[in-house]
Amino acid sequence: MSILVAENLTKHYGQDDTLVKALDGVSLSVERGEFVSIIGTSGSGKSTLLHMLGGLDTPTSGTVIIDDKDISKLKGDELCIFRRRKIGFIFQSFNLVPSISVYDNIILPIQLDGKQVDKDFVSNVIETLGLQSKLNVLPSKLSGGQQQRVAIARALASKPAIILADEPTGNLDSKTSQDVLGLLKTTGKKFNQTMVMITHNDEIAQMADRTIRIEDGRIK
Amino acid sequence: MFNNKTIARLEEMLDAAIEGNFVESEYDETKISRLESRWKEFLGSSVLSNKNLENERHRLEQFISDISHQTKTPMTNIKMYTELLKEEAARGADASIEKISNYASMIEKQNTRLEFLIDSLTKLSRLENGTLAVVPKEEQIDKLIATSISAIESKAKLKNITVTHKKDESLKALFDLKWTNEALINILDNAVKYSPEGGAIEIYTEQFEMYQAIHVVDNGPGISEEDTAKIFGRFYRGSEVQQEEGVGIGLYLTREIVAKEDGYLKVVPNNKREGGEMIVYLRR
Amino acid sequence: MDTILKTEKLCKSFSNAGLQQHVIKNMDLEIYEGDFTVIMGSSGSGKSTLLYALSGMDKPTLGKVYFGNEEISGLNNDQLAVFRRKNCGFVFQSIYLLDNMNVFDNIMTGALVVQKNSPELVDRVKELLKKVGIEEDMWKKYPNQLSGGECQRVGIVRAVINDPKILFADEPTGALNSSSGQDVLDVFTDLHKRGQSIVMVTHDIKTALRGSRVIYLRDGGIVGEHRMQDYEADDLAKRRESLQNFLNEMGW
Amino acid sequence: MNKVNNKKAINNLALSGIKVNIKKYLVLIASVILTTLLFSSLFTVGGSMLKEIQLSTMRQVGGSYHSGFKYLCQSEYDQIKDDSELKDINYRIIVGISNDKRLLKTRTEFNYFEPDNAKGCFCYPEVGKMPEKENEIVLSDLTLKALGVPEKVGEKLSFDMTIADETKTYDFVLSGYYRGDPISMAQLGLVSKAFQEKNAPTKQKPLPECGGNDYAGWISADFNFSNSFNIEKKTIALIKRTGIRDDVEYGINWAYVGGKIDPSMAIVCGILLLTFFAAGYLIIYNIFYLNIISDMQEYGLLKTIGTTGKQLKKVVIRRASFISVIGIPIGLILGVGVGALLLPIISDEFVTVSIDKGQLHMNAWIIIGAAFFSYITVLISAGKPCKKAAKVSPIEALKYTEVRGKDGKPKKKMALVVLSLSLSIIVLIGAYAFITGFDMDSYIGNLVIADYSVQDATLDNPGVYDKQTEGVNKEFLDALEVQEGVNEIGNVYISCGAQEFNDETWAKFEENFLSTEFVKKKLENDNASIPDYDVNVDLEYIEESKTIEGNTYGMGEFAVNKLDVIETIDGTDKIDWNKFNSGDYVLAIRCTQDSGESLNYFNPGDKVQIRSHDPKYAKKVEKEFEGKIIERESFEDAPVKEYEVYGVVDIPFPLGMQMYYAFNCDFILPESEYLSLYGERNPMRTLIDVEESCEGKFDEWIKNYTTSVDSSLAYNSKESVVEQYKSFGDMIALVGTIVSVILGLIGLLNFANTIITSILVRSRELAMLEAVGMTGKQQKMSLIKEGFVYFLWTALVATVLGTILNCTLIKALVDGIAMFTWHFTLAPLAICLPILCVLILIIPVVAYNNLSKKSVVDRLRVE
Repeated sequence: MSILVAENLTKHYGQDDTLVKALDGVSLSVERGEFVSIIGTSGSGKSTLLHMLGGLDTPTSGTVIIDDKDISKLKGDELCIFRRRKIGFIFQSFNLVPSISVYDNIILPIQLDGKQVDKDFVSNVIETLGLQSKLNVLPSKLSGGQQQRVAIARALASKPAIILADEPTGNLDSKTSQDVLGLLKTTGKKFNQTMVMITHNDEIAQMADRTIRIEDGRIK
Repeated sequence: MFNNKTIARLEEMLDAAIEGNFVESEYDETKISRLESRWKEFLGSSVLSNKNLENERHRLEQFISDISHQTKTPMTNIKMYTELLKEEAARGADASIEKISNYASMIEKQNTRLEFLIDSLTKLSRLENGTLAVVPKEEQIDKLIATSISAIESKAKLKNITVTHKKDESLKALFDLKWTNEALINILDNAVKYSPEGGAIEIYTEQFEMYQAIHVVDNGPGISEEDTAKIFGRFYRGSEVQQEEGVGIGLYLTREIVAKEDGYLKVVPNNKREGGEMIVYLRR
Repeated sequence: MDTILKTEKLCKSFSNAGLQQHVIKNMDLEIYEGDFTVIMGSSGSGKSTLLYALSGMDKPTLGKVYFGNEEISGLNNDQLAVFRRKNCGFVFQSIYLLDNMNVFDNIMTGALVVQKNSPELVDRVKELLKKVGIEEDMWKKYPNQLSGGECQRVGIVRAVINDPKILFADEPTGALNSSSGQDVLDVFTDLHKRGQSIVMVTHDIKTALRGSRVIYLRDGGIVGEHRMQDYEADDLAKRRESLQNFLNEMGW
Repeated sequence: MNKVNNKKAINNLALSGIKVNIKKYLVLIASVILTTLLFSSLFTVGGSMLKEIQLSTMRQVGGSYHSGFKYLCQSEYDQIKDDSELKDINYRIIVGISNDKRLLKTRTEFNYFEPDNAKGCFCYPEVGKMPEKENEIVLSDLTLKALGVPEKVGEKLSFDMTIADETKTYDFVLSGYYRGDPISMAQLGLVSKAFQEKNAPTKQKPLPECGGNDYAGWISADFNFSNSFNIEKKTIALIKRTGIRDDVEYGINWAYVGGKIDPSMAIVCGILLLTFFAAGYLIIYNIFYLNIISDMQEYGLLKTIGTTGKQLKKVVIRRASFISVIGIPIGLILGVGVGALLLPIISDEFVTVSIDKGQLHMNAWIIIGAAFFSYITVLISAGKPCKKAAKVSPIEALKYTEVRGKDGKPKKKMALVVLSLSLSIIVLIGAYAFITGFDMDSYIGNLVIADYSVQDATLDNPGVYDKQTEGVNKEFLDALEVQEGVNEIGNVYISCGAQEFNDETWAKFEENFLSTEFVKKKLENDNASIPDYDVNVDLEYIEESKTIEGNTYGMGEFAVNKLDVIETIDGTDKIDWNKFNSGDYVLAIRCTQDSGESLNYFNPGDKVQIRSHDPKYAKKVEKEFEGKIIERESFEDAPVKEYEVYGVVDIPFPLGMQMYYAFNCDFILPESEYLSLYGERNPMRTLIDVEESCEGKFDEWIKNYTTSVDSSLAYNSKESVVEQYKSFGDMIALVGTIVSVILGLIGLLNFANTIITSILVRSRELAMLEAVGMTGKQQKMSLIKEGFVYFLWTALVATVLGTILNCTLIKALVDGIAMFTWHFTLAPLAICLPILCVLILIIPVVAYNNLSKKSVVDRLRVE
């Protein structure tokens, strides 16, 4: 019962002499509750793949089906709402909203959807990520590792169908990276959360249940 | 109350769920669209939960069959040696004491093996069905390491393997002392088993913001990269690990125990370093 | 080979929201002239920060940096800019060509900061562009009309047009796919053969293979060093194997 | 489908966004304040002036009521007073009119007023109370002054009053008084009901049934409808509905009707309003657009985590409204403050002369109007970036860079930026040219022509009908002779009436004047407001009567020299006094229309006849007039003398007398000839030139003479006029400076903001240049050079467009107004451009410095 199925994804930039085949027919599937890592050197197309899977960019051809919904058919605000409910993002540069407190950042996707905040679930997530003492602080006051943990909490809080992490430890030193990866792995298990993480470092990839290798836009 | 358009939609959703092919219609800011997403989520998690149960049951069955398969060998050996022993004894006075003692020691060896397997089986079933829940509390790391070392000291002496441990009273973590002791013993047990005669096992700790790490380094062959990947596989099968008794089950048990305490296990494959290294990360 | 760059007890730390992050911890390092030095290490190990400190792009928090026997760590921003203009060339991962100028003008801007405009200069630019495989028809194009590889090669020409004593490169193949990556690396190797000293930061083995000396960094300190003969395409397998071992040792 | 409620999240995002980078939003708020200030001060001044004009017109009309019926009897009044359509109705009963020598110049009408009616007619006693006892009376301070009675309640007074043709002296006790208004037609006196019933009992029978025309006892009813639109139609409907006699005399209060606004002024005001709106819009648009674009990265991020386009729009609009909620009120308060400051100065000099000048007339519409105007501007300016935010795709926004053209060239909106920069300067040039158009001399030139001019007080008082045209009596002239330092004296005599010519002259007159298109057009223009007016009827009347209205002036040499000579028989533009004084020449004038065209009644060399009006030839003639026989003087047998037209002149305003007839075919005879033809009489006006040195002494003498010796005389001196209208000049200057300062500020704020934002947006590019080796100094130089390009373009566009605007629109506007003379000026450029120049030098350096606080590496690495 796979939560994410990508079929024959291609993405081309520019035309004729400046044609770049970022993705060249990529197919993959992720089971529910699985922690999958996609590894490839930079320029191998892994970021482009993640943007396709997360509906941040539309593929030149091929389909992406998440939770039985083909998102390449969704457009504009509909895609936005799908993202808000079904996909949690964790970026290399954290991408927290600088103007609102840590707690507001965490529950923002839920509030945007007008849902009631599931208080105990959220406080459990906050507890697990050790953020209890930082809730009404502005993100800019936190260290890189702490900000990434807030991003993880935000992704988990809306119980998405899948979490997509783009080089989550790219900006962190080795010690903090180990912490963040540990948290990703344990929270994935604990909250039965399907996760896909992309990285260029195979030591990090080893943390996942399964690893997919990508080279020049194709699965090896 | 509800206009019948909404009720019609709800019925549709129920029928689709029963047939197992419910798909959300479209995504907009209306309440009905949000209801559909949450309905999908519920179906998903319920499917997931009974899927998990089914998986767990499958894995347990698989495991029990592995263990029972593994108990066959020592049992047949014990039967065989007891037969030999009886024969020797039947020869009355000219039975060779040396053979008898040999057979006895073999039986004894198989016995400990059997004992270990049965023991693992009981612990595993208790762990899985939760009768013996893992209850993490703030404990001293040094106490944990000291007790586990003492448990394997005698085996280590046999192969005169030195076990070193840098003490640090201040280190604390959240774990269930009894169960985690069990897990650490398995690791040390393996280390002793695979270290050459006169080798050394070094245990040291490393502090992170969220975790305490316990490194167990031995100068044995270590574990290959693919085996490491397998250990972290979700449906890790005892039988796949080489038949060297105990490696598969022990590690599996350790991994489950640590996972239940929100910690995790990391193995440094032998192509990355000399010898074997296993790291246990416990939540601070 | 004599030293061209030396650091003494170099420290670099960033304070972000009150937390002091020590990225480089009193490092002593020597870069030799004519060497193709590659700095490797896992992400967050401080390799880019070291590169910027060496090249005078950023001032160290503590310790000293010497270029030859001139101490550059004490210079102010403008003096640093002048130092960079005379002695350094830069190639960046995301290339940073000026979007509002065509290829030719991009290079001329870099040149005119140092030299006066002259027919010889124009010829040299044309010759260099041809050498890195950028033909005449491309010269009037704009950066967003070129492929990643082509842009980077233009970036390299811009960096070497003032024939700097040292060429610094920060993950030059970072954003390129493997084929254009190879073209860029060939240019570097060719420059190195003609005696250009290069200091490059990378986390990719294929790039590191081109170096003559590899330094491994972890959490702000140098953990090991590995020397290789100059890069000849033939003994690639042996070279890769020895580098791989070194890196494993370093816990890469 | 009921919507999901996600207001909390939107609000939180919107407001916190502002809290975090408060510095940027302060700039936005400042721009909103400035625009609101601009609009509200404009509206306050405009609104108050309109209200004041309306008020003063009402004062002239004598009432603030929409409409009223005159000469009703009691039964007729009862018939209409309960009509449903009327908002309110009350009445006054005419009693009598002042006939006292002391009140010659302050005509006072006496009525019994219902209290509300008194308020409506602006004569409710401010001190004291309404009259109750028979002998109580309320008067205006002007009447009291004329009577020489101190303003004290309870004061006894008596004066002659005519009630129904019968003049008697009445004794009264003052029960209250109010501030009379010099410009209203007549002062009002309030008598008690008892006095009215006793002396002028209320008429019981309608007017047609009782003859005679005594006014006493008739009821004047005044009433208001629910609103002041098409009052006349409603009044006629009221007559029909109540069944009152349809020939009842009704009076519409033409203050409400709002006089005919001449189209050209309307267009010009429209354009001015438009430019103000454009200037305001441009401040906000420019600043909003550039600042919201810099938030694009945040919008991209929000889009990734699932904020829809619509929600983003809500965030942008909410932030814009938040800014307006703060900015607009402050702007309003400041605007009203500036308006209040400006108002008294402006209205002081404006043509309306009324007691409550310069009061701030605040009404809600002004405030709402200004606020609404500003909020609309804010919403429109936030609109475009709003659309951009909604459409943004997450990826591009995250690494938002400048919009790239197809060929890779960044699409710089240079044209738009330069235009917006230069617009505010162009408007400034236009405003400045208009304001400096007011030239004092030409303004005064046609107001005073000699050091002093003495005439009867009624001559120049717009409120008085029957003016005294022989006011300068002998005593004054003799006293004047003796005064020291008097250089020259010029007497001006006038006799009003109609000109008669012999058949031959009349035929010539008809041929080259009456039958011309010019005359037809003038008549039609003058009577445009009279429905279905037929010009031929008037022409026939004139041709039949063979007479045309016109005065005959007699002027001394000193006065003649003040005339504007248009043409003369000997072709020069100077009058040879000896020749003209020979006694057989006359000067004619020309007829000019509002549009500025003019046509001579007679040309030099024509022969005209003037009949003598010497009293010794006057004889009494019975004439029937409206059914009554009245005695009239006629000069039928007075001798007629023929003169040759020496030349055509214009009579300056302060020299002549204002007469409002369709035509005034005036003639001017030399003083001696005039007196011999018309007999000895007092001059209408005497011009006096005084030695500089003894001007002070003379001024004192004349002031004392005209107040205590002979109060019927009035004088205006060059000093007083200059004084009076100097402040008019100051007003224009003040308004000009304030408007210019606001516009200048707008221009500069716009310019500074554009430059700063264009630098900040390119921070990475600058970092790259620094990395390559361009030092800070070099960078600043290149930025300044770039700023200079902007400066040159702005200066060029501003000069060119400014000149065009100046020579077309402003010239038309200025020439349209009498007191203004247009002259080409680009002075504001001389002030603005240097300031802009300084700005270009400072801003890039400041912007660069705060940019380079961060190290080159950080600026490069910022994703």
